[in-house]
Amino acid sequence: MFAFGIAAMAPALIISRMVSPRKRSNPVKFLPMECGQVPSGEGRTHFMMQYYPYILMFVVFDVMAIFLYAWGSALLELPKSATLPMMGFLAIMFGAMAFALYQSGRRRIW
Amino acid sequence: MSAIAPKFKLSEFIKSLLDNAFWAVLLASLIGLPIIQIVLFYIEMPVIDGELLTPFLALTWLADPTRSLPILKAFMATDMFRVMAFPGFGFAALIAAGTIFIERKMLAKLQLRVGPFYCGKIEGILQLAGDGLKLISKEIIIPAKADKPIFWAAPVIFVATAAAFVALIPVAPGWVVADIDLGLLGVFAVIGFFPIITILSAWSANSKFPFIGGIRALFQMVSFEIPLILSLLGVVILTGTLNLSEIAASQSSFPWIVFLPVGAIVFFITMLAELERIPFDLPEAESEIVAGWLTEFSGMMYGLVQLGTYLKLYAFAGLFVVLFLGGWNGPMVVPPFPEELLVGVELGPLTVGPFPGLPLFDQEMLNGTLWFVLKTVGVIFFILLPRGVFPRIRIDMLLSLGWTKLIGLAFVNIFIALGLLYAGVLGPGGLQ
Amino acid sequence: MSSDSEKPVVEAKPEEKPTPAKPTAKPEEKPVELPAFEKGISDKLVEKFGDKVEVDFVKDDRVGIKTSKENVHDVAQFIRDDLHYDHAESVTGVDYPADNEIEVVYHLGSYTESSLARQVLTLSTRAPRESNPIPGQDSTKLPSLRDIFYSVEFGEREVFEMLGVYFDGHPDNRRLLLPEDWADLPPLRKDFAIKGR
Amino acid sequence: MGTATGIIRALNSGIKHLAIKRFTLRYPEEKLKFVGDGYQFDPSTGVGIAGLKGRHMLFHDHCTGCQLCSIACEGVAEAIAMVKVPEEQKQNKKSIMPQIDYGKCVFCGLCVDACPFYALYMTNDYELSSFTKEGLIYTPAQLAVKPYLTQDSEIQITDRGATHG
Amino acid sequence: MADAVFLALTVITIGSAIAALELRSLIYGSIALMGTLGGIAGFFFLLDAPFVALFQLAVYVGSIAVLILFTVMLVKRELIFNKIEDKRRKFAGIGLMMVVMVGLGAVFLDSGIKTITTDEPAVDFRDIGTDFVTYYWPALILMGLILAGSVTGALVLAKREDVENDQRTN
Amino acid sequence: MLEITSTPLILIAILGTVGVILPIISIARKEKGSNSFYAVIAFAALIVSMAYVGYEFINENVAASALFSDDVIVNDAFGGFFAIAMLIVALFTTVGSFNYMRKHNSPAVYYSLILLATIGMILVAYSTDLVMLFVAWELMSIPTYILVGYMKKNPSSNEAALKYFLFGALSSAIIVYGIAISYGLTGSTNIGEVIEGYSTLDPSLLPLALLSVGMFIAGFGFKMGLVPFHQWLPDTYEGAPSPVTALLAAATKKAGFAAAIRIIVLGMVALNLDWTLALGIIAVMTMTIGNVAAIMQKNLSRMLAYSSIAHAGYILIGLAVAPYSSLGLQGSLYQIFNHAVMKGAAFIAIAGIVTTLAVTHIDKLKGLGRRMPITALGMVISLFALAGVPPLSGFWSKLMLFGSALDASTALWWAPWLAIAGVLNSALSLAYYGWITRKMYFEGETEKRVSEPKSIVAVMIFSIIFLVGFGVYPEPLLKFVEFATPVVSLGLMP
Amino acid sequence: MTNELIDFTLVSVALLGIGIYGLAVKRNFIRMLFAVEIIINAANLSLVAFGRFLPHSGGQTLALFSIAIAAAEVAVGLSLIIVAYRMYQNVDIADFRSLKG
Amino acid sequence: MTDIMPPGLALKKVDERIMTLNVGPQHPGSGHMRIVVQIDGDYIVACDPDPGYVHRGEEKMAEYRNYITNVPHLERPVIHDSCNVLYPYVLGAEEILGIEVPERAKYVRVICSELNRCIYTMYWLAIYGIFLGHSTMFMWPAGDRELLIDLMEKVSGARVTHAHFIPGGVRNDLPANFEDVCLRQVNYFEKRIKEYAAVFYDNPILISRTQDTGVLSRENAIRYGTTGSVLRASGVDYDLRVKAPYDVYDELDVHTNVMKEGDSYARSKVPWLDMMESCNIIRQALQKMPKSGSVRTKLKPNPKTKGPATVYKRVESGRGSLGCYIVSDGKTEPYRVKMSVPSFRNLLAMPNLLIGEKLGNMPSVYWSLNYWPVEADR
Repeated sequence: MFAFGIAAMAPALIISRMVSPRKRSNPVKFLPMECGQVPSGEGRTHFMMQYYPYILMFVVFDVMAIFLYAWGSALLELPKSATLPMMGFLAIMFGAMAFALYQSGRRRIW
Repeated sequence: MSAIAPKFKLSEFIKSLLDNAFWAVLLASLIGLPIIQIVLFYIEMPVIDGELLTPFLALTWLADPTRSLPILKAFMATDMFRVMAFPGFGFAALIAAGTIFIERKMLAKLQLRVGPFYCGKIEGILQLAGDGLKLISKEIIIPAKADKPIFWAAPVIFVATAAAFVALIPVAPGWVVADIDLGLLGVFAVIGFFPIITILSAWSANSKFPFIGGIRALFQMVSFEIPLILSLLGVVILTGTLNLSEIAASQSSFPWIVFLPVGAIVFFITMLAELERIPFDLPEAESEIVAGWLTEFSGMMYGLVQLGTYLKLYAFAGLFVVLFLGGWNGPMVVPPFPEELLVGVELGPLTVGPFPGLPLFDQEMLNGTLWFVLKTVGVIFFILLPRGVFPRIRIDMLLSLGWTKLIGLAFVNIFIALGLLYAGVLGPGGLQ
Repeated sequence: MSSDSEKPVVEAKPEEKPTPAKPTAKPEEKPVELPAFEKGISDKLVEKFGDKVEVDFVKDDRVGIKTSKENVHDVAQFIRDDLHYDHAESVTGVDYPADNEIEVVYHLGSYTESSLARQVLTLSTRAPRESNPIPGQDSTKLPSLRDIFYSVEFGEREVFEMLGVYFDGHPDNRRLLLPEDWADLPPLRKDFAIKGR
Repeated sequence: MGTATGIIRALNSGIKHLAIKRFTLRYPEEKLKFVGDGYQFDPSTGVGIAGLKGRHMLFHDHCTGCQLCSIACEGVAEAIAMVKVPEEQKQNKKSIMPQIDYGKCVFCGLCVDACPFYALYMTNDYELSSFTKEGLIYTPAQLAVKPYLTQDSEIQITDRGATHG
Repeated sequence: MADAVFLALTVITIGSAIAALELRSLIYGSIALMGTLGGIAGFFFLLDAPFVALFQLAVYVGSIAVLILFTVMLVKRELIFNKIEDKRRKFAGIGLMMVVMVGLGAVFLDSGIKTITTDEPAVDFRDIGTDFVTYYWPALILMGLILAGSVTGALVLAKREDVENDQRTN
Repeated sequence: MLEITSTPLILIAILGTVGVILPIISIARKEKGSNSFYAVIAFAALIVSMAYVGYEFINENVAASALFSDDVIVNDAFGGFFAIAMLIVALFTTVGSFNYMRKHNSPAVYYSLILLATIGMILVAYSTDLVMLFVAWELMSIPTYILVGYMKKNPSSNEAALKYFLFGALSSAIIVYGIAISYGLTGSTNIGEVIEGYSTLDPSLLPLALLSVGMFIAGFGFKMGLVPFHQWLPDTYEGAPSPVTALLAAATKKAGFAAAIRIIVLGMVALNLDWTLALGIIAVMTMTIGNVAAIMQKNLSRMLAYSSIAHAGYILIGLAVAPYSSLGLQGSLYQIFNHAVMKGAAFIAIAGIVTTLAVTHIDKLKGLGRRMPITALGMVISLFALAGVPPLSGFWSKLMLFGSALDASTALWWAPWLAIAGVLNSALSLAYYGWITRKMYFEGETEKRVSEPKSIVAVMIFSIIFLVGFGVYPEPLLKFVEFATPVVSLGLMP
Repeated sequence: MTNELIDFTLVSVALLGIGIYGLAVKRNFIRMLFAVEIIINAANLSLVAFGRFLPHSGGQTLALFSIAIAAAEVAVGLSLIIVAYRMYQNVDIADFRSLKG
Repeated sequence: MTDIMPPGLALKKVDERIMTLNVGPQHPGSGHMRIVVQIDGDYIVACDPDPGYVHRGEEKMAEYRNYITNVPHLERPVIHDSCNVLYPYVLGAEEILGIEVPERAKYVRVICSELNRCIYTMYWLAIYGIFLGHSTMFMWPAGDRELLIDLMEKVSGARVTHAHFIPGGVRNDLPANFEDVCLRQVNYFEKRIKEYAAVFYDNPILISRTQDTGVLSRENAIRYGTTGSVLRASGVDYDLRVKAPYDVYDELDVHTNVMKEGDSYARSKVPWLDMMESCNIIRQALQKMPKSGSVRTKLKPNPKTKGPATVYKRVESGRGSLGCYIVSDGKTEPYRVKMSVPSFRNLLAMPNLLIGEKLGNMPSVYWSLNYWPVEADR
C-alpha cells in the first residue's frame, strides 16, 4: 500500500510538472515566503525550546505506552496477580510524569 | 480581450496537446507494451472454470458478458484489487473526495451561505474535480535554497504513509488490505511517521513560517500520540487482541463505546489533533503563521498533501468505527442476492443468463461495507463539525490539554476497562 | 494669515519676524463672557507661568495655550501634575512658512478627572523652520513631551517624519508612516506641493 | 463543568444553524431592490431625495453646459469632463455637456448636488464593468439613456432566519 | 521470496548505516539512520517477531528519530554540514572496522551456528507480555525507574537556569 | 516465585519510592527547598536500607553466596555484601554533596538520581538473570550520566558527561551483544541455566562462547576502567562533581566487578582456561599503566582516577586466579570493600577541598594539613590505605590478593608474576601518595585553618575509624567477606 | 524460514563493524550517537535472531528492554548535547577542550 | 537626506535563539501593516509595528479642497465606518462656516452614526473570528452586516462610502417607510448578535484562549492614551457620547459598557455589547426624531468661511474617540486638517502588550486593539 501510494502519486507530480507552465524569469518568485519582505536571517534556526520537555517526555512515555500493550494484549491469559507489577511500573511513571509536567509547565525556564 | 488570458493562442494550446499526446504514445509503445507483454507472460493467471486464463482467452471472454464475470471476480480476489480499489486506495480516495464535498457544503450551510455552487450544475458537485485540475495545472514553485529531494519527496511520502494507514483498516469481514496480527501497533507505527515527514518537509523549505508550523505540528502530533495510544488500551484489554478485524468482530452484540465512553472521547479528541483539524489546526494557523508547514507547497504538491490529509481523516474515522462503534457490525439491511439471476432471467421472449460467477459480493460483505461507510461518514461529520463552532486553540493550551487532561482520562479509561474485566462484567465469563 | 509675497523678507530676518507676528495674530479685544470653568484653567496656568504662556483662546470645553519651546516641558509638567490632564489625544504639526515657524499642537485630555472629561486643552509651541530641512540635524527641534505624556510617542514620530521636527529626548525618533526610501521634503510642509495643484 | 456545557452549547448552536435559511444573495440571478429611482437633488430646497447612487442620468434638455458639476467633481475625483455634443439645445449655447469617466467616479453625488437645473440625477444601475478603460467613459449620449433594471430581491425576515427573498 | 527480501533489507540496512555516518548533511544522516532502523525492523519481521518490529518502528523511528532530528535541527546550519576528520584516523577506522568485521565474521562462520535452521513455530507475542509481568517483573520495575530517572534527569539537564537576567523581564 | 520480602525487593521498594517521590516533594515545595532537606531524606532512606540489609544478615535470612535461582534476582550473601558496600558509598556521596551541591538549582533530582543509581548497582550484584543484570546495569549507568553532567555551567562537567555517555552507551551495546551470543548458545538468560548450557556446549560453538566472554570483558571493562577501555575514565573523574566521582569510582566500578564475578567467573567457569590468562594480562597492564600515568598527574582528581584504574588491576588479580584459589575472590571482595571506603573517602575529601578552597591542583595543596587538618588526615589515611601500608585495612586485602596469586601458582604458571607485579606497583603507588602527603604536611608556609564542612568531617572520621580499626582488627570483616564469597566450582573443568 | 541464523548474525556483525568505525572516526557527537545506535541495533538484531532460532521469548523481551533503554539513553544524551551546544555553540567533541586528555 | 536620517527600521542586535519574523504586509493576519516581531521560541520578545503601507496623505489632500468637496475624501480612511470618521470634520466645518444644523438632521446623523458603528464592529468581529481561526464567526457577522448595510444604502444610496454627512446637515432625507424597515431589521439584527454568544463569546475555548492575554491595566490604558473599546475594557468609563455629547446624544439615554479585565477577551466583548447599545440608541432616536422637517441647511457648493479659526471636534466612532483639528486661514480651503484617529492612538499599546506574549496570541491581541490600519495611516 505504501509502495502503491508512492507509485500512484509520483505520476501526479510528474504530470503536473509536464502540464504546468514554468517560467524562471523572476528570481523574486523563488524566494521563501516572508510576507512580501526580502527574507532576512536564517530560515531554519528557530527552535521552540519552550516545548522541548514535551518531546523529551514523548520519547520516554511512548515506550511506557507500548509496554502497556505488551501487558494489555496478554491480560486475558494472565493471573490477576500479574497486574501488580504493572501497577508498580505505572506508579513510578506517574511520579516521573508529575515531575516532568510540572517542569514543562514552567515555561520561563526553557 | 486581454482580460481573460493574456497570451492565449489556440494554435499553441493545440500544439502542446499534440506534444503531450505524442509523448504519451511514444512512452506507451516503448515502455507500456513491453511491460504488458512481460506481465502477460510471467504472471500466473487464475484458473477459471477449469481453464487456465490466457490473454487470448481473456480477450475472447471479454466479448461475452456472461463469461467475463468470472474474470472480474478473479480479479477482485487479487491483492492488486484490494490495494488499488476496494478497501484500499480507490475506496479511501472516493470517501475522501466525498468528505471534502460534504465538508464544504455542510460548513456553508452552518455559516448560512451556499458553498460550491456552479461547478457541475448540481450544487457544485464537480468542484473537487475542478480544484484538482486547477492544482495539477499550476506551476510548482520551489523556494530557492530549499532542500529539493526532501521537498519533492515529502508530499508523495505523506500520501503513501496515509495510504499505508488506510491499508490497516478492515472494511468488511475479510476485506482488509493488510490483515496483520498486530494491526493496532501497526497503526501506531504508521502514525509515528507523520511528524517526521512534517518536520522534514518544513525544514527543507528553508523558510520561517513553514519551520514554525512544522515544529508546531511535530509537538502537537507527538504529544497527542501518547493519549491516543493509551486511550485504545482499554479496548485491547477487553478483547485481548491487537488484530483490528478481530476487534471489530468482537463487537457483534454491542460496540465498545458503550463501556468505554471515556476512551472514545479521548480518542476522538486526539484524533482531531492528529488530523490537525480545528480547533487543533495550529500547524496551519493562517493568522499567525501564514499556512504553517504548507506555506511553501504549491500546485500539485499542495494537492497531494491535501489528499493525504483526507486519506488520513478517513483512516482515523475508520479506526474509530472499528474500535469503538463496532466496525461493520449492524443489522442486515441489504437484500439477499436475487436467486433468479443465478439461473437466468426471462425477459419476455429471450432468456438471459445464467451468469456464472455471480454474485460478485456476498451479502455480509455488502452489509458490512454499508454499515461501515455509514458509521464512518457519521464520525467524519462529527470530525468536521467543530470546524464550524470552535476557534483555534493555542499551542501551550493544546500541549497541556494533551499531557494532563487527556492522559489522565486515558488512564481512567484503562482502569475502567480493568475494573470491568476483573469485576467479571466483560471478558471470559462475562457478557462477551 | 499673511500672504506669501514676503518670502525673501522672511529669509532675511527670521529673528524679528515671529515675535511681532504672534500678538498681531491673536487679537483678544473682545472679552465676551468666557466659560467659567475653562477660564479657571487658563487662569491657573497664567498664574503659574506668567507671561511665559499665552492664552490662545478659551471657548466651551476648549482652552488653548501657547508657549515657547523652552517652556513647553515645564508647562506640560504642570498641566499633567496639577491640572490632571493625563493623555494626549493627538500631536499636530502645522507649517507656517510665512512666520518661518512650525507649530506643534498637543491636544490633551483627561480620563481620570470626570470634570475634565469634556475638556480638551490645546498646548501649542513653535519651532524655527528651515527651508531646506535635514531632520535631526538642523535647528527645527523641540523638546519631546514623551516623558510626560507617554501617549505622544507615535504622534511625535509622525510629526517628525511629516514636518521634519526633531524631538529631543524622544527614545525612538524613527519614521513611522513614510516609506523607508522617502527622500523628498517632509510632505506636510506647505512647500511640498501635490503635483497638478 | 462549565467547559463541557459551553462546548455542548456551541455544538448545539452549530447544528441548529444547519436548519436556518441561507442568507446569501445569489447575485446574478437575483438583484437587490432599491429605494426609489436613484439619488436626486432638489436645488430649490437644497435637500436630496434618497436613492441609490448609481450611474448618472443626464437630461439633455435641461443641461445648460454651466460646468458646475465638473467644478464640483474637480475637488473629488476629476471624473467629469465637459465635451462638445453635436445636438443643439436652446438653453445650452456652448453645446457642452458632462461626460463621466466611471473609472474615476466615486459615486459621491456631489455633482448632482451642484446642478441647479435638474439635469443630472443618479440611477439604480450599478453594473458598469467593462473590459476596457474606454468602455468606462460614458458620453452624454450614453448618459441620456435610462437603464432597464429588474431588481426585485429584498431582505425578508421570517421565523427561520432572514433571507434575500 | 524471503531471500530476495532479505537481500534487499540487507542492502538497505547496511547501506543506510554507512550513509548515516558518511553523508555530509546531518539531516540526511538522520534520515539514513531511520532507514537503518527501519531495515532492522524489517529483519525483525523476517524473524517472526512482529511485536518487536513494530515496537522498533514506533519507538525508534517514531520517537527517537524525531528527537534526533529535532536536536539536529537545533544545531546551526553550517555545523550540520561541517565535517572534521583527518585521513589517517579514517583509514585507521576502516582498518578497525575490517578487523572487527572479518574477525567476528570468521568466528561466526567457523562456529557451529552456520548450520542452524529451525522449523519450529515462532514465539507468540503474548508470551512477551506474559514474561514481562511474571518472570521479568523486577526488571520491569527497574525499567520504570530507568525511564523515570532519565526523564527527570534529562529535563533538569535541558532546562535553562540563566533566564532571570534575560530579556524576558518587560 | 520470588518472595516479596526478599532483600533486593525491599531495597527497590525503599530506595525507589524515595527516589521517585523526592522530585514530587520538590514540586510540592515549589522547588524552594534547600539542598539539605532532600539530602536528609535520601540519607534516611539509605540508612534504613542499610539497616534492613544488616538486619537480614544478622537474622541469617540470607542464603549462601552465588545461589543461582530460577528467578531474576536472588537474595544471597554476595549481593548483600555488595549492597552494604554500595550503600556506604552512596551515604558518603549523599553526605559529601551536602555542601558541594548547595548552590545548585535542582537538588531533589540530584539525590533522587543517586538513589536510583544505587538501586541499579545493588541490583547488579543481586541479579541472576542476564536481562535483569542488563536492566540493572542501565539503571546504574543512566542516572550517573546525568549526575556527571549535573554542573551545567561547568564546561568540564559537561564534557566529562559526554565522554562518559558515549563510552557507557557503547559498553551497554557491547554487553547486549555479549548477552545475545551467550543467550544464543545456551538458550536461556538465567545464569544458572547459562552455566549448564556452557558446560554442555557443543565444541564447535566454543569460539562463539569465547567471543561472548570477550564482549563481556569489554563491556564490563569499560565501567571497571580496565586498560584498553580506560580512556574516558580520567576525563570523567576529573570533570564530574567530586561526590559523583566518589560514586563512580567507588561504586559503579564495583558493580562492574560484581557483574563480572557473576557472569564471567561464576557463569562461564566452564570456559575458565580461556579467560583467566586474558584477565591476568589485563590485570597487569591495568595496574602498571594506571600507576605510571598517575605519577605524571598534577591534578588530584586525575591522579586518583589513574590510581583507581590501577586498583581495578589489583582487584582483577583475584578474579583471574579465582578458579584455582579460593582466596582469589575473597581477596577481590575484600579489596572491593576496602577500596569503596578508601576511594569514597578520598574523593569526598577532594569534594571538601573543592568546596572550601576551590583547588584541585596538587601544587596548591601546600599546607593543607594545617588548613584543613581533619580532611587532610582522612585523605592521607585513605591514600596510605590505598597504597597498602600495613596497619591500615588496605594492607590485608592486598595481602590476600597477592597471597591468592601465589596460592594459584600450582595450577597457573603465570600466577606468581601477578603477585610480583602487584607488589611492585604498590611500591610505585606509594611514591605519588607520599608525594601528596609531603605537599600537604611538609610544604608551604603557615596557613590559617579554615572551617571544614561538617559533613565532610563526618565522612573523614568514619573512614579513618573504619580503615584504622579494620586494619588493626580485620577479623569481622574477614569473616563477612568469607561468608559473602561465592564458591567457584571447578567440578566442570575439562 | 528460508533464511539461516548465520545470515542474520553476519548482518549484525557488519553493522557492529560500521558502528565501531563510526565511533572511531567521527568526532561529531551526534554522529557518534548514530554509531552507538547502530551498534545497539546490531545487538538487538542478533538477540532476536538467536531468540527466533532457539525458539525462546527471552530474546525478544531483552530486545524490547534494550530498545526502551536506548530511548532513555538517547533522551539523556541529547539533553547533554543541548547543554554542550549552549555552552560551546558546537557539537564537535574534538572542540571540547576543557579537560586535558 | 535619507542617509542622515536616524536609522530606519534597523533592529536591535539579537542573539541566536531569537528569530525575526515579518508579520505582514502580505500576511493573512496582519492587515495593511507590518509587525516586526522577534520571537524566542514561542514568546515575543520585541515588537515593532510598522504602519504606513496605506498612507495616502488625506490630510495633505484636504488642504487643496474646499469644505464641501473634502467630504468624500475624508470618509475614506474607514469606509466601513465612513459616517463616524467624517463626523468630526463635519462638525468642525460647520463651526468654521458658521452654519446651524436642523434638528431632524441631527437625529438622522445619530442613526447613521450608530448604524455605521455596528457595520464597522461587525466587520471587525468577522476579522476577529477569522484571526482566531473561527470561520463561522467570519461568515455570520459578514452576512448579518448586510442587514445594516441595506439600511444605510436605503438612507444614503451607497453601501459603504456614503458621503452622507455634509456641513449643514445630511445630504438627503430618509426614504419613505424607513422607520418601520429600520426597526424590523435592527430588531432582527440584535437577535442575531445575541446568538453569537453560544459559539463565540461563551465558547470555553475562546475564553481560555483570550482571557489573561495582552492585559492592559487601567493605568497603562490611560497612559498610552488608548481610547474606545480598548479603554473601556480596561475599566475606564469614558464614552464621548455620554461624557461630551455632541448633536443630540444628550437627549438620548446612552449606556456605557465597561469591563474591568483589560484582556483580549474584554476588549473583544465590549464592542459586541456596544452593538446592542447601538440598537437601543437607534430605537430611541427613531422614536424621538421629529417626523418631518428640513435636514439640510442650504449651502453654496463653495462656501466662504467666517475668518481664521481653529477648531477641534471629537466624536465617538466605532473604535473610539475620533478628533478632527481644523485650522482655517479664512480661505475656502482649510489651512490644515488633522485627524486624530483612534487606531493611531491604540497602536501605541500594541508593542507594549505584545512583548512577553506567545506568538499564538499575536492575532488576538492585535485585533482586539480595534486597530484599523487604513485609518491609522490616513
